[in-house]
Amino acid sequence: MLTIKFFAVLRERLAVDQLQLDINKPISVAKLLEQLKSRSDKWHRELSRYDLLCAVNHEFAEPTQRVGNGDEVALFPPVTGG
Amino acid sequence: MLTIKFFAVLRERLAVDQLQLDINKPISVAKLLEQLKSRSDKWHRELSRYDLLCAVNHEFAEPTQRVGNGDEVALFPPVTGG
Amino acid sequence: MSVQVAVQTEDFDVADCYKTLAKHASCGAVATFSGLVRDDTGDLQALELEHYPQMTEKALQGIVAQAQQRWPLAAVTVIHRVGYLRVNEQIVFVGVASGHRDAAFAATSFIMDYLKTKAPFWKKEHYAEGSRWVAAKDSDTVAANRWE
Amino acid sequence: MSVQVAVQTEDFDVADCYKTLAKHASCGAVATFSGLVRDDTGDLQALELEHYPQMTEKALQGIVAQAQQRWPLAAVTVIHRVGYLRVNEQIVFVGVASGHRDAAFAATSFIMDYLKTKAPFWKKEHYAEGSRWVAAKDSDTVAANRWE
Repeated sequence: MLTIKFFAVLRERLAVDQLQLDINKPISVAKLLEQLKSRSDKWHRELSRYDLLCAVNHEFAEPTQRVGNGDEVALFPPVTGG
Repeated sequence: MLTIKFFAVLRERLAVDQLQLDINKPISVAKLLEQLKSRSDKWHRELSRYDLLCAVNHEFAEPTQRVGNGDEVALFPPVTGG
Repeated sequence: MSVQVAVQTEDFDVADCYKTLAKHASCGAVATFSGLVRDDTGDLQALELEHYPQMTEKALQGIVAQAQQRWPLAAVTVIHRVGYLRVNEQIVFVGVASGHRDAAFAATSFIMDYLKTKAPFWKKEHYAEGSRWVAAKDSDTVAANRWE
Repeated sequence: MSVQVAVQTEDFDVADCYKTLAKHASCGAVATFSGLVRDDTGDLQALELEHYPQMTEKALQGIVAQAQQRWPLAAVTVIHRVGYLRVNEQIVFVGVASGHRDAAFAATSFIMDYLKTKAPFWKKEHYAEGSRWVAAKDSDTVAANRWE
């Protein structure tokens, strides 16, 4: 299974901490985002923010990176620590 | 009286902490230095160092500044605190 | 080179952090930065800090490793708190011991700039009338970009 | 704006200095720098610090006043020791509390650069085989000039 985690305002608005999807063939993060956006208007809106960030297996990743079962993808807004 | 103080390596090499001179008419620090240099070859050598610094009444001063009785002149090498 | 990185709910003691950094004999220079909860409005009840547990320490370690590659450092400490914090509580500590002050200053500043823009923490402000997520600041991105 | 400037033979406690700076509610950012006696040769017995008593505090106050004019600061502490210091003893502390980290970093760095080149302190190193006055570093002048 592919794990997808959501943080901060994204986690709140989508009302989900994490999802698990069965991805039998690796796909790009961009493609995964398209799949998630098709869930509903709300998902489409929240995942279309221009400043959305993505990490794959705990490292920042580009939308071109390919992911599959066993990977952990995280989606979140710009960070604001410190 | 005009007070002249010496610090650090200058104080050590000239073997003097401070001098008092009676200056009946204000003179420039540059002129004062010329007077002090005429004391001996050692004084001439030590006060001719290119990086000599000067303070008048506890503030850094240029050689053109005029000083007289009641003033305190300090002569020292570049500072090395911190 | 000694590195301490921690993400924790508990408060930290700057005196202890400083002692650890200063005991590195022959280091000469110790620079530190502490970030505290600031209340610009006078109405802040609490600041909530969320993070991405498995990624946070890895990100901080990576930032410290980059600082080590840029400057000669003897010791680095980075502590970041998470959870609910009140006004004037400590949020973050970055401390660097080095042989030279320019390296200590630069590394401390670099780590803070990168931490603000590249470590997965998010702040939410809680007020009596509601709460809001803190927006990322362009000035933080500008500050981080000057190191590239 | 709270300013503390001291020139003293006694040691100072960085924890106390930090507490004083951090209690300025709504300051948000506290940057500090501590300079310690470094022994590059392994033979240093003591570092002797001479100063010009009537001028030193005035010079430090003047440097702090310049920092205040350049950045919005909530509190500044500058402590410089004089007399004989051993390896790894604390020499100098500069701490700045401000609403923003860039101001805190810049002011701390500025005060150190100016202190190194414009405050009347002189260092002498004592070794078993004799002693020598520390020469002023060109790099310190360069560091101070970048603020002009």
